[in-house]
Amino acid sequence: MSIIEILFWFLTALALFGALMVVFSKNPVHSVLWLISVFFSISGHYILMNAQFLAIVNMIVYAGAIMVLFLFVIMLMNMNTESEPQKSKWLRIAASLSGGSLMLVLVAALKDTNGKVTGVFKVEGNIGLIKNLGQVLFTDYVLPFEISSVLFLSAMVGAVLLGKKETNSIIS
Amino acid sequence: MPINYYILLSVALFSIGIVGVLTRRNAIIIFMCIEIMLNAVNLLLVAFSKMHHLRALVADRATTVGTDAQLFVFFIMVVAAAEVTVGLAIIVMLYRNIHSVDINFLNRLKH
Amino acid sequence: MGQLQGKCLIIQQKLKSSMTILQIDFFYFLEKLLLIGGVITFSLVIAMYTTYAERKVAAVLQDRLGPNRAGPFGLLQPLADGLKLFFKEEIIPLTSNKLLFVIGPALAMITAMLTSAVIPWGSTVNIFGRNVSLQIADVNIGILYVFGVVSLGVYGIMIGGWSSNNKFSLIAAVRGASQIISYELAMGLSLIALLMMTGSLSLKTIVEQQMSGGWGGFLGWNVLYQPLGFLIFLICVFAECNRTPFDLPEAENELNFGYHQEYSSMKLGFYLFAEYINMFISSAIVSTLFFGGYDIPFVNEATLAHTLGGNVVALLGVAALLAKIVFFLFFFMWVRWTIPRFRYDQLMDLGWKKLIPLALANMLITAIVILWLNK
Amino acid sequence: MSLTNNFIKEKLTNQFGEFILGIEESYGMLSVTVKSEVNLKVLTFLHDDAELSFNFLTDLTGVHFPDRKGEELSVVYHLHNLVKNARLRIKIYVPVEKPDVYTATGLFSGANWMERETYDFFGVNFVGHPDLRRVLNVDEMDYFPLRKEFPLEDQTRVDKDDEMFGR
Amino acid sequence: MASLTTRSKVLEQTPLNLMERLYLPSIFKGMAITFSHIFKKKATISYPEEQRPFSPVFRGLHVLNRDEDGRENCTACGLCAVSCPAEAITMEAAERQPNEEHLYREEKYAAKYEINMLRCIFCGLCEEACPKDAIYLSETFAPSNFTRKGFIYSKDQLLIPDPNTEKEKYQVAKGLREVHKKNKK
Amino acid sequence: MQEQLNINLPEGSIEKQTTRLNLGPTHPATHGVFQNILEMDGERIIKTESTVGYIHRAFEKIAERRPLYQITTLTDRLNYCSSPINNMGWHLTCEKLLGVKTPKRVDYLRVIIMELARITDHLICNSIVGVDTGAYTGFLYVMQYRELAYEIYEEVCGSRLTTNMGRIGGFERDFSFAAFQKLEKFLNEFPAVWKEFENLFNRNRIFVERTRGTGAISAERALNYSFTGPNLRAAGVDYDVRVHSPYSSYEDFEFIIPVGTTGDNYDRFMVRNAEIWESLSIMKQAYQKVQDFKGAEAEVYHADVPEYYLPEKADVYTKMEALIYHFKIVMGETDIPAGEVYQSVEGGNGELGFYLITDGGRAPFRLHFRRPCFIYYQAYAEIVKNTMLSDAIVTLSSLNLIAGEMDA
Repeated sequence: MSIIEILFWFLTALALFGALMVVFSKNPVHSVLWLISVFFSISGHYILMNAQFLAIVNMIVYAGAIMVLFLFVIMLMNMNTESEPQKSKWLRIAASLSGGSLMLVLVAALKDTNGKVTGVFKVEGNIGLIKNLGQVLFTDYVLPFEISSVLFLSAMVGAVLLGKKETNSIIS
Repeated sequence: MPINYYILLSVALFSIGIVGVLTRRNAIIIFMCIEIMLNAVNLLLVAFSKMHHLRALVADRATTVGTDAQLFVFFIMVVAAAEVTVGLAIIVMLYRNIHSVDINFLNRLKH
Repeated sequence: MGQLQGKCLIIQQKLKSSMTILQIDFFYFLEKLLLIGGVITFSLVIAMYTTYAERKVAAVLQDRLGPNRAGPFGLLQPLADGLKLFFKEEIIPLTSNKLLFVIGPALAMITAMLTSAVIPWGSTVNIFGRNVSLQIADVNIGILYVFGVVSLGVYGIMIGGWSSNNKFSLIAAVRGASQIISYELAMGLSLIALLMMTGSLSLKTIVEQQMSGGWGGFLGWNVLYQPLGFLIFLICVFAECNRTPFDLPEAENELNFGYHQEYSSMKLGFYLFAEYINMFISSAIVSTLFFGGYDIPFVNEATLAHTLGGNVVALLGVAALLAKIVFFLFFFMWVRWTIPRFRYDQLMDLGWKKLIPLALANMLITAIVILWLNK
Repeated sequence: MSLTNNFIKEKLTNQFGEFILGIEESYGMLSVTVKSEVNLKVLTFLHDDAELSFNFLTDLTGVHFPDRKGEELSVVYHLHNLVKNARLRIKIYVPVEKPDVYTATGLFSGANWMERETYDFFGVNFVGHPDLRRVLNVDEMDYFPLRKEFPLEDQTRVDKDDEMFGR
Repeated sequence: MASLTTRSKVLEQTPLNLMERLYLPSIFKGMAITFSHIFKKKATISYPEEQRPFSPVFRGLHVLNRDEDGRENCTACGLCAVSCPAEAITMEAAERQPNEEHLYREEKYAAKYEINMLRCIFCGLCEEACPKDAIYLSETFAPSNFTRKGFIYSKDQLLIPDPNTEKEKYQVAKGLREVHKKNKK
Repeated sequence: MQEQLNINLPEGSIEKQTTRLNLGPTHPATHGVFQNILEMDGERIIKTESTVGYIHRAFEKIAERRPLYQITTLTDRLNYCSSPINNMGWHLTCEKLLGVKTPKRVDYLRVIIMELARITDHLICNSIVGVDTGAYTGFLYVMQYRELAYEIYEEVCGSRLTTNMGRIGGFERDFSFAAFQKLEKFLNEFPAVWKEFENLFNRNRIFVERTRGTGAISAERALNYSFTGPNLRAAGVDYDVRVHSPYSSYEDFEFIIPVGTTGDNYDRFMVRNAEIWESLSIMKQAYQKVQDFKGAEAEVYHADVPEYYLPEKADVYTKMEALIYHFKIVMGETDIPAGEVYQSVEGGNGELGFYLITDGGRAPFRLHFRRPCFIYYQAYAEIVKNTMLSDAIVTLSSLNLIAGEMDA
């Protein structure tokens, strides 16, 4: 087993375990931390596929910003194991079963595909590098790029408006 | 590394996300499970982009096939970030009004 | 110079290919391991002595004598402090979240150390016929990597502050998190103008570009072309390191030392160390990006290498970088012991309403100038 | 126009003739004793009258005279007219069994804690005070320490527990 | 509000001008000030090795005085104990026996003389009260101790060294005392 | 479906959106032992409940068992940043009661010491405002000159912080040559240092923005709250005991009363700054006047009142009459007239009043201290309402709340 394979299996295991812990840990703060580890392992996968830009952006955007927001909100709401709402046992079992069967169906459908011929790791292929991505982004995809920035702006304004509270109602 | 492994990994992550959405009542955790699902898709997109790129490389050394998939990932991240800000703002608003993030409370919206 | 650059290029290519496929030959592995160990030890020692320097500089600026008991001039003071921290009682508050309480300082320390991986500490030295680059990893997205790690730095503060289950700590954690996230934006924007000029994200490339300027490299220093960008970057670095005037998360007069209020023993030590390592690394990055990194000003390294030999020049370069770092460390302390701190809303105001527009304007001007020059 | 003691005296006697129990002048300061039930009226008059306008409460405190039967507790107000620079002392006496005094907090916000302090030490019950709690002593205390029946310490110092002082 | 006196002067809050609004000039001005202090004389001293000089009238630890012949001055009149606002002084008087003239100057002396240094506030009233020049406050600090009991100074801790047996130590203590006296008039 | 019917909102979930924060008693900014329970909405303060603290030392009770001269040591501990003013205030009260007339030279010496004490008090307050906004260094620069001021105290009375300085009728000894020398040094060197301190803060935008518009109180409210001293003057009322009821020959001196306009933290800071300059000018005038005394007058340092002022030590050892007076004074057997006195001085924080009732006994029948800090601390809740936590801290220090004075 080459070092790359070891890394692949390690990252895969970490991602799956982390994802399971996100779902099953009782304390929301722990969930957030596990989710961060999931993102890290996915970033690792990106690096293995030589998509360095996406790896770092994934880290900055997800781990550095989005998860901080999650943590922020959870901390301010002071959620912990005790305050965590629980669904009834049967509902949870049913949900797990349905999720599992979805996975089963998908795996069954995909298991016979002839994927083994195509390897993903090769030295060649520098599309993941920032230069190539930028080239394409600012030529072919410049319109979606601009639209997404508008989306960002509106999301920002929306979040601020939602988060703003009528101060006088509280002080009085 | 065969593409199959990546497909299976993504499927597994996606399913875990779905299980999370179905089993939990905490709106924030549900939100996080949706993020897992998005990431599963991202991973798959990158893997496919890489696969197609390698295929095309055989024919043309200077090809940029597959770049768009990675750009899709980029855009998904952008949308996810926007979605999280608005979503969390809504959850905070919700929490402020009913002091809970239990989605079952959202039934109150019906009345 | 050309020869050197050629060599560098070869190494870079080698390095890059090694990075991408992670095929590792043994000597390369050993060399990097040694370098990592060296950098970590070095950072720790520097951080230790920065605590000493902080106290001494504060004393000197305040007409005091400062630590002078442990060893000559108090030089063993950091060791004494470290020993003391190790032997202090570990106190974990009963109401705290114990696991996270322990993880907090560890995270702070790790994120502080991670950035040092991409900083070029010097050019290459020749040991036993091998050209060893004095940089742990020359990734081609070096600056992005720095930002990635910096954006993680907030976790140590947040987790530590929250898990202590203390309201002052929580306020500090909230302040710290929002401050760091807000100033990251201005920091990134101020650098974009620089990146437009350099056209590369690799720190090594940026340093080499600066070295090729006139007056032995001095005229190539980016600070001469990006003074506003430098200023914004420096201010943001202060904010990211939680130093006065942005030391709101630990504002001792308001929040009783903020997020590490409940910590004791070496866990507290980790937080304090992490702060000083952050300062050290930030100084290194500022020197690298704006002050020519390991460039010795007014000296042409290539010609000097002919007379003195490459290794000596490389070491001199390391010394030059260190001198710049020491200056910035002193600057950090000098500012801290001079000015008052902001209030929370003023801090946000400065970050969002002043620094970000300024950085954007700087970006715009740089873009226009570059376009105009290229026409 | 300066505010002489005689003028103040005249003005007060005209207004509250039958309520004034005594007027004296000690060390240059006019000191007026009034009946305890009109203290607030007097203070309000002094505060609001255009010519007097004693609108600054310098001090408010209590005194305990154990020998004066029926008027053991005294409350002393020191007023100041800043513009004309005149000081005035108003005194009232109440029995220790029923130490009810109208509060001056409506007139002077600063009287709040001064009255709490007086209550704390002398047990004067300020009627209408918004928050009459102990301010300097512990909340659990059940006596009023500045009254004369509580001796400071035994002067012969025989039974004094000096363990805390290292004796 | 109208001015009460003719002596007032209003300090207007002038708005900051452009240079001041830029933050940096005033920050650099401040930094220049702090930097200039690097070269100033240091105000602190390394305490146990160096000690700042006390004024000759400094009120430190008490000393019970003897006269030239080594006899104790104190006659146990109790004025110091009475004048002590902190009630730190306790004493017990005793009659001088016929063979003790070389020990005590007066007919009565303090058999027990204790000062509780935890209670003492070093106000110097005991020294002022003493009609026999028997107690004075010296230029020494109160030392530390491990127990509360250790702060109750008994007579032998307070007494000045005997000039007959420890001449030099007595001279040292006395020397300070002479300066002391001269300056106090 | 059963689940959804059982949904109950947690109690108080909608109303309670604030946090309760204990500022003190072990908070570094509550210099002392007082406590503020803050009701916070984020960083904004909605409600404050102030507690004075836990160091009540029963000075008023103790004073009922002490001869007059021993009470000086109690006044030391009121506002310990400027204890000489308290000492002198107490001596002035006793002198008023006993009808003792002090010579001019004593008055001027007292003025020198009192203004020195005022400088040390304001200096501490203003530099602590600096410390609480995060700039520590200025504090240590000016602290060196408080040290010098303390050395002057030491030369005069032998002690530094709790001075117990002076006696009824004057000083216990004349100022020594060293005291005058140090005084001159102070007068010569301190202005430059204070100028430097002002340069560090006055026009620094960070500092100005931290203090302007925060913790403001209007003149009307300040008067209603019985504010005095610099805090009242910052609100714009030029009330100063030194001018309104001159004591210790303050009427002989030329000085102005600086007043602010808005009563915010910046005004308080600036008023104290300006008062330091005025105090320096008064000290210079007084020093000049003291130097102008010639002949026997230049030796006077106490009033000629043998019944109240202890005789010379040399006379006590030799003269019978002196010994008798000595015993009478120390034992507290001197005649004290029955009466009622109110005397106030301009303390570091405002009007420090002594209300003394005697009944002919050797100790006061009742002694009440009007402690300015105690009186204006109650306005703190109103001042900091709707400001941010950081402002509350700065307000706390710029009001110059001294625990020793609050809790007598």
